[in-house]
Amino acid sequence: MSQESDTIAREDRDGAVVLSPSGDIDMSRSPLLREAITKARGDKPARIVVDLVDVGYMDSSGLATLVEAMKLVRGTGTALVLCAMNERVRAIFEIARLEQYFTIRADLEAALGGD
Amino acid sequence: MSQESDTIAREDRDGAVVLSPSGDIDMSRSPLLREAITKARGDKPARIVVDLVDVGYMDSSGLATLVEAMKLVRGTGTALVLCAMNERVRAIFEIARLEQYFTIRADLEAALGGD
Amino acid sequence: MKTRRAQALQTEPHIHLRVCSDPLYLSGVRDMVGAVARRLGFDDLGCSQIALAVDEALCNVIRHGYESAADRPIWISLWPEALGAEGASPGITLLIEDEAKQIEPDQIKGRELEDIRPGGLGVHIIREVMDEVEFAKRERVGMRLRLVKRIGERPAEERAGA
Amino acid sequence: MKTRRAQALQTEPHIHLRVCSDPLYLSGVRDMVGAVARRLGFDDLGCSQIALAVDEALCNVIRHGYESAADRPIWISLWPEALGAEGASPGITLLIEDEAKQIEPDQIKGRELEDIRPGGLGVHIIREVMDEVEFAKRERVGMRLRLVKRIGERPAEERAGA
Ligand SMILES: Nc1ncnc2c1ncn2[C@@H]1O[C@H](COP(=O)(O)OP(=O)(O)O)[C@@H](O)[C@H]1O
Ligand SMILES: Nc1ncnc2c1ncn2[C@@H]1O[C@H](COP(=O)(O)OP(=O)(O)O)[C@@H](O)[C@H]1O
Repeated sequence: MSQESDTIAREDRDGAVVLSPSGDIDMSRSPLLREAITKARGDKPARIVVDLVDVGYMDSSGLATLVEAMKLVRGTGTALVLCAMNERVRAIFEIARLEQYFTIRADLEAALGGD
Repeated sequence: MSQESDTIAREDRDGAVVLSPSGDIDMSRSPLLREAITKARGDKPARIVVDLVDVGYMDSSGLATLVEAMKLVRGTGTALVLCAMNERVRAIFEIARLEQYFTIRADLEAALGGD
Repeated sequence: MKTRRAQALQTEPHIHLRVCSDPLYLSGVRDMVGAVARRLGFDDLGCSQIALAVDEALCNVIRHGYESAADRPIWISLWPEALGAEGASPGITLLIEDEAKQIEPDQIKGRELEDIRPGGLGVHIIREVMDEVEFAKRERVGMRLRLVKRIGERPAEERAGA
Repeated sequence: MKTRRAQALQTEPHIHLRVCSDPLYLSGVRDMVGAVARRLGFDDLGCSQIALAVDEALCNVIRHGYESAADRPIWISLWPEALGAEGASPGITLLIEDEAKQIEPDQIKGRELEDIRPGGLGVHIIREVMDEVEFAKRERVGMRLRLVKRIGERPAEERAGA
């Protein structure tokens, strides 16, 4: 029951697009994230950051959305970075053994910093 | 789904007994609170503080337990003080118009201080 | 009002639940109802209020209807309240049913708030937070409580004169 | 094993729910299951895992069983797993049933994790977090998934050699 919004906040910062979904990313809400990422990709930023600080829960439809996005940005000059996962969300990345597949940062600061 | 414990933490501080229930206080868990208050009353402290900082939810069975306790301490030299309610818990006190009936403080510090 | 209600009850509930009358399961039911309310568009306060009303209604069935027996059935049905023909706001309709002894609906009333004592708050709370509250006898056995709350409408008791 | 299972399924479920196959209701069902698991004694992680497994199972019924039709029924039954005669730890048993087309249970398998692509994770996740996972055809129509998780037992996949 964390606060949810029907739109995903977007902010442009230093050539990066920061997307901040909120609430649960499940089968009923992952299409929102998919749409936001597609739109961001269209702008060809150097980096898309998905800030998960306000995401309380994610299931495999959320993972699928992120895996798809990762495949689509590959070789396009856009990097996809995830940050600020809570433990519950991190657990599902671990179960799916996807922690290595994604670039995951502790917080937004680190996600916007270079590496 | 906040963390719950099957016992209610108790601490004795400056002649006051501080009870710290956690999780939800509903019909299935208010007997725990009732028992803890009864035990504290037996020790005849100057003050019993019920610290609600870790209580996410309360229904009328929780209110009933506190109303009963308030009636029982009256005239015994023990004061009953509530503190640190979240908004959701405060709302039910307001609906029941019981905010005036109880001594309610913002936090534990204020509940332990004189008035 | 009649039309929309008849309409809602004719269609199958989107969620229909049978739970045994054990207080152990109250948190499960209210968390479900709260989460559904959120998806239907209620804000934090609205979700809490609906969860609280359902919790209080179940407590009453358990205590008064079943005299605290923990193994009797309670049924909960849930419909999203679509935008009504009369342009009523969307919301949620809930039905709570039991097979306990029947009681005259007008006997079910909360106490006056001035009389401060441990019990007698449940019905008051339910009426305070929901827009429509209707107790009825079921056809053969048991009681039925119908609850409606609409998004963005203030509860009945907050409206002047209501 | 057989005895306890037979025993559990013979008694009425403590919660029996029919929900329509609309992703809108996933959060309600998983919040209910998570809250009940907490009252049955699971810790934070255990509650999350059970909620996740149920969510994934419902998603699969909706997508594969009902091809995303939102108005078909899904039934969820829940039993607390009492301390078994054989001294097994307490826990939770869940049954998820549909009336979709039947599929051979051994056809339902997660993909290898090495093959990274968007789908194919649901079944893997369910098997990872629950202690018993059993797909079966129902008597006439539809599938049945039986899930068990016990308190303080590590999921099957974490145990060496399992
Ligand atoms: N489901 C029910 N079945 C039978 N009687 C009920 C039911 N709900 C409420 N009542 C009656 O209405 C009265 C007021 O209920 P309530 O406001 O919840 O206070 P309390 O439960 O503390 O008495 C109860 O005392 C009971 O007589
Ligand atoms: N409830 C179900 N009914 C029919 N087929 C199913 C069901 N659940 C899973 N399956 C089959 O098992 C496969 C693996 O499922 P899963 O691991 O959840 O991945 P995905 O759903 O992404 O394909 C599915 O592709 C489907 O063929």
